[in-house]
Amino acid sequence: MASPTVELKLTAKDFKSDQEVRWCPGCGDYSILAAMQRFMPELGIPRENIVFVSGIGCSSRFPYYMNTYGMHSIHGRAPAIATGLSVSRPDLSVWVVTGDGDALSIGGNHLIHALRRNVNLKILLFNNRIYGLTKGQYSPTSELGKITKSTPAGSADSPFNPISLALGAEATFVARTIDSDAKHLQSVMRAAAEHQGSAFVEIYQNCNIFNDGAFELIKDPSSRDDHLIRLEQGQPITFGAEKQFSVTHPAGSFGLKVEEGGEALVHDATVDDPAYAFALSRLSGSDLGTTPIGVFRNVQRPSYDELITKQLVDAKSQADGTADEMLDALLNKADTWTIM
Amino acid sequence: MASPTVELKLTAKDFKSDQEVRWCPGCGDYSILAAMQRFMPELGIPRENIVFVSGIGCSSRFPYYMNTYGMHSIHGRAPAIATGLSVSRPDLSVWVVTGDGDALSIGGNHLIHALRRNVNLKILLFNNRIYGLTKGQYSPTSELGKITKSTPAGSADSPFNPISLALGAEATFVARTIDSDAKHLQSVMRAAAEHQGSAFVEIYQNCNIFNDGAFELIKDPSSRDDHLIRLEQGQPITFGAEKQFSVTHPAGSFGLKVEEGGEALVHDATVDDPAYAFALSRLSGSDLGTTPIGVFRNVQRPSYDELITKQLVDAKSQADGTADEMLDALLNKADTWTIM
Amino acid sequence: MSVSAGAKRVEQLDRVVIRFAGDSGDGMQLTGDRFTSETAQLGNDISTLPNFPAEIRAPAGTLPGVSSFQVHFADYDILTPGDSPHVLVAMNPAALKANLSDLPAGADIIVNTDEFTKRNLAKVGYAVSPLEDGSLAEYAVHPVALTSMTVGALAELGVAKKDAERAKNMFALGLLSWMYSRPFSSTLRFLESKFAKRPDLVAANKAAFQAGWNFGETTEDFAVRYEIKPARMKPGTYRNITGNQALALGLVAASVRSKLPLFLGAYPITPASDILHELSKHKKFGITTMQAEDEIAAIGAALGASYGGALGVTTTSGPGVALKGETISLAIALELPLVIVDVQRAGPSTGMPTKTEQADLNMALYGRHGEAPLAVIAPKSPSDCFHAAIEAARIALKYRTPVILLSDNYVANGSEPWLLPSSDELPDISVEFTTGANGDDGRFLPYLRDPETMARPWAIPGTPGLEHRIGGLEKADKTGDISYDPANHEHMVRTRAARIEAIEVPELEVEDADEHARVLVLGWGSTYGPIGAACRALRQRGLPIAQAHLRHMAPLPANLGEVLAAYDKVVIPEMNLGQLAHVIRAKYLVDAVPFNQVSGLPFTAATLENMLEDVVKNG
Amino acid sequence: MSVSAGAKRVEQLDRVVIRFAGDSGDGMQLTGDRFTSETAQLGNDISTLPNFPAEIRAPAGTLPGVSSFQVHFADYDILTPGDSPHVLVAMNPAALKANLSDLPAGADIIVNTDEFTKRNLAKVGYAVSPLEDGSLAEYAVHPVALTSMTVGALAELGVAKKDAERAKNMFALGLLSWMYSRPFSSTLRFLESKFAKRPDLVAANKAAFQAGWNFGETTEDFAVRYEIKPARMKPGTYRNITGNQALALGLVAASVRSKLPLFLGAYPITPASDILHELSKHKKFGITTMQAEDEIAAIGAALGASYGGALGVTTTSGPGVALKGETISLAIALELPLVIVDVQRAGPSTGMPTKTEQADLNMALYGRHGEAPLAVIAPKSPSDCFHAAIEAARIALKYRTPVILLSDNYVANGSEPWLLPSSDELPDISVEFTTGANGDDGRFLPYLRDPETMARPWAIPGTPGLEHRIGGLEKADKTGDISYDPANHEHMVRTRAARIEAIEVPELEVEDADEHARVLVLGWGSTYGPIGAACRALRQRGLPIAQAHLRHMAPLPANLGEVLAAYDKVVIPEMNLGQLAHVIRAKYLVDAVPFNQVSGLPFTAATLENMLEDVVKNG
Ligand SMILES: Cc1ncc(C[n+]2csc(CCOP(=O)(O)OP(=O)(O)O)c2C)c(N)n1
Ligand SMILES: Cc1ncc(C[n+]2csc(CCOP(=O)(O)OP(=O)(O)O)c2C)c(N)n1
Ligand code: SF4
Ligand code: SF4
Ligand SMILES: [Mg+2]
Ligand SMILES: [Mg+2]
Repeated sequence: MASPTVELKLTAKDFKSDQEVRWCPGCGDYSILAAMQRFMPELGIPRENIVFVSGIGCSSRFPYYMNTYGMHSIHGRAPAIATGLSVSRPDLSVWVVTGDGDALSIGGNHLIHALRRNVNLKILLFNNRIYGLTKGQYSPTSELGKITKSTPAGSADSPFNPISLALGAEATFVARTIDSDAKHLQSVMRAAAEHQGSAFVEIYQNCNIFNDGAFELIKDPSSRDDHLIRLEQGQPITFGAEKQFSVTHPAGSFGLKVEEGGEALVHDATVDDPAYAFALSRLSGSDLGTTPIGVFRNVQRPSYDELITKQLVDAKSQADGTADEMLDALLNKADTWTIM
Repeated sequence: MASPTVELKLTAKDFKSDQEVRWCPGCGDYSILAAMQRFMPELGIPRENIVFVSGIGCSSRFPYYMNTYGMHSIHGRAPAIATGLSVSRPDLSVWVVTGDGDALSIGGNHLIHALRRNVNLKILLFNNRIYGLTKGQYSPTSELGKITKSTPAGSADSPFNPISLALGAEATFVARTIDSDAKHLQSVMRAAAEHQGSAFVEIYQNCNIFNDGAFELIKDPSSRDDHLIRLEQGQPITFGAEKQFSVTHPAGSFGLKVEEGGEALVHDATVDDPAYAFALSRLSGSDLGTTPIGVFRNVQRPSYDELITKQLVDAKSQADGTADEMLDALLNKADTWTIM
Repeated sequence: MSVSAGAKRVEQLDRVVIRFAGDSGDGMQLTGDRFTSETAQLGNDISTLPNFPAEIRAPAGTLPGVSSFQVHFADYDILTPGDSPHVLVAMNPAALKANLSDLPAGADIIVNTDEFTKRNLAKVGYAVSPLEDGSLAEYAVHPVALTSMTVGALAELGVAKKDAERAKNMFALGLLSWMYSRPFSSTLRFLESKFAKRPDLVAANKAAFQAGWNFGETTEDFAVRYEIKPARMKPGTYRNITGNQALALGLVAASVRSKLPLFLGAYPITPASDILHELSKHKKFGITTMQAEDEIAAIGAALGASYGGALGVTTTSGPGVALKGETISLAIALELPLVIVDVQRAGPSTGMPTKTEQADLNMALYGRHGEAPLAVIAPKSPSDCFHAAIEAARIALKYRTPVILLSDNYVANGSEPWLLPSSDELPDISVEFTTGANGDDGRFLPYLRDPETMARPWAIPGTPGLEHRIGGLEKADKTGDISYDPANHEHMVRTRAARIEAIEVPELEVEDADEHARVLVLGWGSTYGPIGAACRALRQRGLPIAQAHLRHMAPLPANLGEVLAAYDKVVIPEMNLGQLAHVIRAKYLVDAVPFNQVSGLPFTAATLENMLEDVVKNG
Repeated sequence: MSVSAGAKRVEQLDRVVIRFAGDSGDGMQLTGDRFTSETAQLGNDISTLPNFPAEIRAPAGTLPGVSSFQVHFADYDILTPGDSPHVLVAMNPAALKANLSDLPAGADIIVNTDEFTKRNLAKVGYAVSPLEDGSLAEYAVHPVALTSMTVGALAELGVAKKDAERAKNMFALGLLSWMYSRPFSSTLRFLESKFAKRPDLVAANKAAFQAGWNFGETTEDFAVRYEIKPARMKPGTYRNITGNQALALGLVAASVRSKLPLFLGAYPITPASDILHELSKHKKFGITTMQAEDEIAAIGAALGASYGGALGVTTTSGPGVALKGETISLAIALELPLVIVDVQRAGPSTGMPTKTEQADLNMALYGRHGEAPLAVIAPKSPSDCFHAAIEAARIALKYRTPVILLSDNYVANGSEPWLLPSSDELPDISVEFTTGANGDDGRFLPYLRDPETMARPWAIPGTPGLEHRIGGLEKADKTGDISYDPANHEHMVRTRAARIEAIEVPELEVEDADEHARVLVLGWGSTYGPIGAACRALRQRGLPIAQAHLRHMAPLPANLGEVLAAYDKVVIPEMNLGQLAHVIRAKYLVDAVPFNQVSGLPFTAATLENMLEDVVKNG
């Protein structure tokens, strides 16, 4: 974000809008909102320079609750709208809030294009593996065979792995976090905000009405230690109550393995080749067996905004007169003739 | 494809339609068409059970020239249309022909969804890294900085790597081939046809009018040996005039390396973890430096069509009467009351 | 369960409107549904209207969280769910506040006093309880401690307090069932099956119901019981049905009666999703439902299936149709059957997804590039959705054209009794695929038309010898080859228009009881109920009026011009800013007067009655 | 280069129509362009019409591969590129065959005999050469061995044979330039700059041009040279310009005159892509162009930019607009400025992408769900695209609304002389962003309207204190909060309609030379030229007729009703099946008679003249 970091004395409360929050009681969205409102002051950006753009879905109501600028747009199109805003206003900090249906079903194309372009957007995908707002149909992240209102005999399509998809789309920053862990949420928001270019963050979010407990395995204190892997830059990837499990990279293999006591790989999100992050993303499918959270990939590549801005600045430096003068010159730049 | 393989005495000529072919003289599309017409008889499927569905673009004129059933649909939507056809008609062999703009720009979402669903489609993406039909704008596979009609100052968005994208979208079969190599084209078509589920094939295709020579490095006899890597199942990955270059997998790395004389990796497209194919896909970017062609990935996963058909068959096996009787029963399946 | 016969005074009524209102979590939809079902068993005519909050679960006790269900029942045939309730059941202060303005003076209000706590009152901005400040003086208020009485009644059953409290809606249902002398065996059966896995809850809910019934029986506050005689309805077997259910069943029937597999491509959207849900249950009819990645893919897949010989259908609401325009245009060029269902909601943009409107007519008629005509039809009531779906499929199949079916939230979620047809009364809408060449020289001409229907052959993949290619570029007449010939394009554009105009649709019928009306009220789609009710009321008051209702908006019935010409004045009420009126005025140059309401709510009969009275009296 | 003055007979003409036709590879567009430019230097009035093949490069020598360019020039002001050419330059048999039917008897045909080989003749189905079988008897055929003479003339220059052959179009241009006494210095300059990096080609093309000129001068076949006097045109500086160029420059001007950065989100599509190409060259004006992944993203990005305070624009053709409907509807709900350019082409579906049509008017007016009104305007000629673009931006910015600008392939690719305005004559269309609270209590009310324009405040991100949220759900009046209130929705729907109706647009002007016409011909958009030419011809023949041309289709000019009422008969010619006529009939109940042509080609003046003559004479 290009905004100057000014000294501001903002608190979480400053980021609460006057709108009554209307998610179902118990919805995971509440904790994400709270984490965001707590994180925002850290950004050091005046509220008026922050914009939240969302699509449609329960998650997409998010902007109403942030006392910043915001647009609750239409289903799936937030990345496109935010791209136009971000490119034309590099002084703003633009955040996209979206759901698994909004981002990966109807909006899949805009998402992958924003990522390959590396538009300076912070994209938060609230993944509850269900369509909340339309009351419980399966989504592109629902498990194969899932029984929902629209699939009484079980769904027949394998889900996306959002992290793999983002990596396949050339994303420069890819992370995952979870609604129930406020500290982790904020740490990932922080890393995303610091990244120049597109930051894609998948947030596991519980929809207690239509898909309750989807992430229990990695939330429940009795199971989470054995299933949740916290990625930390420069640290060996281990997990388990006693850190007894290691994520290892067997020789000759391209994938990763989980072993008790093996030699743990040291996490480095900054390696240029996305093959490593991709391998990490395959550690868990929809079963959540061994689920990494944290920053998978964080590399630098010029953002679309930067490159476009540079072209504009270069061109403008060739301006040779007032706008009106240049316009007159442009209109006359052709074979002309004069009638007296 | 579920169609019964009957003994048919078809030749390439049988697959030529009566329509005059209208690509520019010298266009790479001609050789792909010729290869397809030569390959088709091998399929052993009667012409009437073969359908080509395309979007819009030069490449998308393909169906007109095949003497099979065909639909030249609208821009980007061929995978969606073909999905409905394939799912509802498992007896057909359905091929999608699309371009880099058609498939990856406007149609990106349908493409990745067809792949994750593993719909039984053979998808041929003619990648000429340009918009041919609209006369030369850059496409999502054009090199960064490319100067085209719509980007006189150079494009600012990094391209997709179609193979990486397909892998990120959970594709089960991913291959690449090249317009100028008829034999290779046909071998890849064959492998794609044999695959149950979505087969995604990127075909490098020369647009001699708007992007001539885009793939010269791997076509020109003087350079191709040093840049083109032919993947062969079960074979070490080597290339160069003297096979002097090896693709190696350095210990501890997730990516691949090209070395003179190193220990060549043995290619295996059937490994379940897509991380290997993904690593392969990163061997070349838009520079074509070291470009693998052949089948990157070829694994089995139930196709969407199969799963849906099974649900239908299971449900139909519970049919308990004629359709009319079942309809009457359905209408009456509620709290009813009778007025005399 | 034993319920005493009761000894209270019994009064006869001809009709009653009851509204159950409570918090989203209070189960008001279910309560209303059950009351409706009981009422149906009695043979009353019925019409219902649910009203959902927009949020999944808005915060408890707030105004946006109020959910209600209105049921109108009578001993004669009725046309609407009623303008204003005679009885309001208000489960909390929010429910009272949100609904009070709809009540006429004298209405009964049954309130759950347990919820009238300081906190709950404050949530909706009541400083003082309206039960105490005299503000409800003009109503007959019945304060009932619904929650605590329910909990009390279940004390012995040992269910958890939360479960006991939840059963309070059954207490309310019991009370109302008693008041209106409803038979309740279907409700008991329903509870048994709903909670089949939780016998404790079956017992609790039954007990709550009985407690409510008994309360009515014993308390002084309810001095009278009411009876509403069965309506005189056509003999036959009935069920109560919502428009979305009927539409889904109509599509099943269309598949059966066309002998074609149905393929539904859909993307969820309120208020159309239920059609997808319902159809996905009927795979044994050979029905495939695909939840696509978006609306464009949904119609694309349906079109692909149609191309392959299925009955391709896509269901959505306005924002979805806005996305499908390009593909509809392709379907028009391809001349393939396709049914596009638009369950309209209030727009523009996201609008008010749970509210009704008829503002997509323009888009249905004109919302595509180029000259892209198609057929448009609209059902007039919940049960009519069944027949409209079959009619849409008939036209699509016979004439090889996309058909847009314009339902709306009002008919989609409203319900009414439906005289069940038997399958053999339904039309046979099967068509033949082409299997042989049709050209002189043994060639296959995919755009050679049937002289009667102007439809082109439907030759599906798999048919040997008819291999051909179609597409969205302009096609040469007969051969279907690509053509840029100006005369051919002119011919094809006019032919596409003419073939839609040539679709045979039934003549428009006019209801003109006295045959001396000078004013015609013309409607379309879901306004049929309120317009009919208004006309009936006027006629009962001796004011002559004629009513005609369009089911086919494209093509329009052949006799429409004649019908319009027969009246001095034509009034067109619509839930939009005058879209049908515009078409009628343009086509017939009749100075039709639009009467528009775009509030997200259906017309009340009273609104229309007032307006029409004015027109009839003052011209 | 020296060109002899010539000694042939010189004849004066008042106007000439020339069509250059050849294979796609023959450079006919360039040849036509150059001839036009030379002609412009002479001060003739000009109108041109290119005709591209649909394929990039259809097989050489085939009918679909024919590319042509027609130029009409005269010593008076003209309105169309001419109905039928006086001169056809046919570079091969296909070009002859494809264009012959447009020629009147007596027309000159210059053919390149070198291309009339057996093979080439066979390709287009000529068994015998038409040059030999007498079938061209009614024309003045000039057989010229264009290719070989060019090659011969360049023999000494040592250029490759292929390059020499390619220069044959310059030979043709030289010959025609001689025939019509055109000044050629601009062409020589052009060649120098076009081939700046290939001096050999500069020399070759110049030599070919001179050879052609000399050939005219010397050969017997061309006995006469023609002169066409300059037209009497308004004094000033002119350039020749196509509609797409003018539209792009108009958008640049709109950016300059609004002092807002222009953001174009576009996805390439014929025939709109050139606007994207042109605008992408003008970054120094602060213009950003983004080639988006599809049309939805393109308009989305433009809307996002508008939200951020830019002049958001998206350019496309019909299929693209069909995809943008949902986002346009959002823009209507958000009440943000947005310009949507639709360069219409023949539909439906993919249709005929390189042909013209006016069939997207309905979609522009009605192609969205819900009541979703916006402003619609259309340019009447190539140069008018410049002013229409500014007018679209003016309305969008001032009234905070999406505006659809309906150009079409005919004006987009046609050209005419354009009297260059100077920037200070252009309107100042700047508007103010809102920077402070507007509510009584220091609150910011994003939907509090300007009492005059009914526009809401445009408070862009970055403005301290005005943080607010907007969206597609229905908004409460003034506050913009989400609202499901029925009365509010009714108010907002009617307000959105009223605010479009309230946009100030100029009164409709009527051209009625004699002021006693009884017939009014009403047009819109690109039909202005042929309608005007037809009216002029009628008047010259003493038949009175009035012409009015709509630039604003929504809202319509306030005086339109009055204008219509003043005539006995109103005729509406359109390149569609009567879309404007439908609107006029509905709104004014005037029995306007549609006259429609949907062939992909513009009306000829003669077609309209015949039709109008009939109406004027027979009523
Ligand atoms: C064009 C369009 N299609 C469909 C819808 C209906 N719709 C609203 S939200 C939604 C999906 C919501 O799922 P998700 O994105 O996962 O968000 P969640 O509610 O789960 O947070 C759908 C299908 C719509 N509003 N617009
Ligand atoms: C909805 C829509 N948008 C845009 C177009 C214009 N268009 C036609 S083909 C094409 C891109 C062609 O590029 P590609 O898919 O790479 O195919 P190629 O011509 O290179 O084979 C575009 C933008 C269209 N026909 N329809
Ligand atoms: S439906 Fe699910 S996602 Fe939506 S608000 Fe309720 S709990 Fe949250
Ligand atoms: S423009 Fe390019 S891709 Fe298209 S036909 Fe010509 S050479 Fe082939
Ligand atoms: Mg979700
Ligand atoms: Mg391409």
